[in-house]
Amino acid sequence: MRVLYFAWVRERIGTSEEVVDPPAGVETVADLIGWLAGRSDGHGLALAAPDRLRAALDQAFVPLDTPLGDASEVAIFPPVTGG
Amino acid sequence: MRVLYFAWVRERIGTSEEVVDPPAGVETVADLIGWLAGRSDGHGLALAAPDRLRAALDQAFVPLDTPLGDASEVAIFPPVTGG
Amino acid sequence: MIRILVSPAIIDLSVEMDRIEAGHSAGAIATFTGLVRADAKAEGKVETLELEHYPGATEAALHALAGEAEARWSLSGATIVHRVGMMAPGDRIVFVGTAAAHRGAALDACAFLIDRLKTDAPFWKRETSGGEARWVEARASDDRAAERWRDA
Amino acid sequence: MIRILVSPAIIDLSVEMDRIEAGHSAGAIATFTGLVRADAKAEGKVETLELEHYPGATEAALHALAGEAEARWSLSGATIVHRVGMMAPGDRIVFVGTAAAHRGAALDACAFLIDRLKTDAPFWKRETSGGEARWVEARASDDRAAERWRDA
Repeated sequence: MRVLYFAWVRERIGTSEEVVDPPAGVETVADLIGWLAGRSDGHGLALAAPDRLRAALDQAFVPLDTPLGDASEVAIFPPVTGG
Repeated sequence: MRVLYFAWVRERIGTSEEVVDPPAGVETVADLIGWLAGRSDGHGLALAAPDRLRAALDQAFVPLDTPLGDASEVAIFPPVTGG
Repeated sequence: MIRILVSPAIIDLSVEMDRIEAGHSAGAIATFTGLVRADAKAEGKVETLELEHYPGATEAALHALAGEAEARWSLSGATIVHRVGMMAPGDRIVFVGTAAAHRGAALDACAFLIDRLKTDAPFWKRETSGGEARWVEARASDDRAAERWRDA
Repeated sequence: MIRILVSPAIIDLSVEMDRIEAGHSAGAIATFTGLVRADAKAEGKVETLELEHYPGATEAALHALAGEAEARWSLSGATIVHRVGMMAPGDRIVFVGTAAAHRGAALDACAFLIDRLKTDAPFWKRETSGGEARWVEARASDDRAAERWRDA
């Protein structure tokens, strides 16, 4: 599974993209965020407050309680600020 | 008093402007329209239906029951259709 | 900064867009452009559109509207350009531009100006189609659109 | 006719205005342009604004919004151009243009697109002022502005 990070999430983690293989039990986007938070201090800092995070599965915005299903690309980022 | 006509009011009357001296008793814009209607067949045709007419006194839109006061310029025209 | 222009010249969008952007630190610019439509009528397609106006009174009415919008939405710029005389389908009739710090103000002020211009400024349209000229009738929907700005 | 462009190039208004006018018989065109404001902050004036986006997903989100607007307001044209990368105060960030037969549709669709773009498209702004960079926070007012289009 490819995970993409944007804005300050990307900066704190120190990478814009990584490939991960989450264990069984990681079923939703929120589960994935909780699991990713343990990968490094940077991940912990970036992902500590899930209420400040938004996500997309295969490029479509989804709520954090959405099951990962067979998505191949997950993106995690702050609320958007375009326009 | 200068009277200006626009659009089909102007076309039916056959002039865009005339100077008139209405008699005592012509107190409102509606009175003036009624009096002007008798000046020619064209005036009669143009001014027969005051509910289809609008007016301005000294270049400001006014309801037809507005007193002429000391206005020096009266304009009579159909509802506007700009934009 | 208010700009009012009533003229038979073709409306130059690049000039108007540059002016509304220039000289102030607005964050948001909204514009509306009205074009002559080649509507199919019973008589055939519209061939020409002629715009008559009331010189002096028209400019004054547009200035008053722009001033009202500028005060109500704290605009940093308001432009109204209206063409008069003879036009063909596709030609620009009117351009309205508003500049403000934030988008809500610019968008609302732009809608206000075009809605109120339709009822408050002395212009009259005459269309020619199938070789026949006719004066365009005012529409009740325009009165209602203008009216909604008076409640607030 | 939908046109979506996400690019680091300066937004060329005359090109965009020509495109939205051309090729259809619209009577009404509405546009919105967002500019980088040189807001005074506690840290000083904004010096640069950097726009990050999610390549692919951003374009898809803008296409979806334009398609929704086109269907809802029977638009004959919808354009969204969004700049990304490094910008300075006064630069254009975003241009939205809508073409329709009548003004109400063009104006409403234009407001819809800019309101919804703010919440539905993956862009992130980073401002620099006083030499310090900071990520711009999302605003609750933007969520409310986007929300009003969901009732109807």
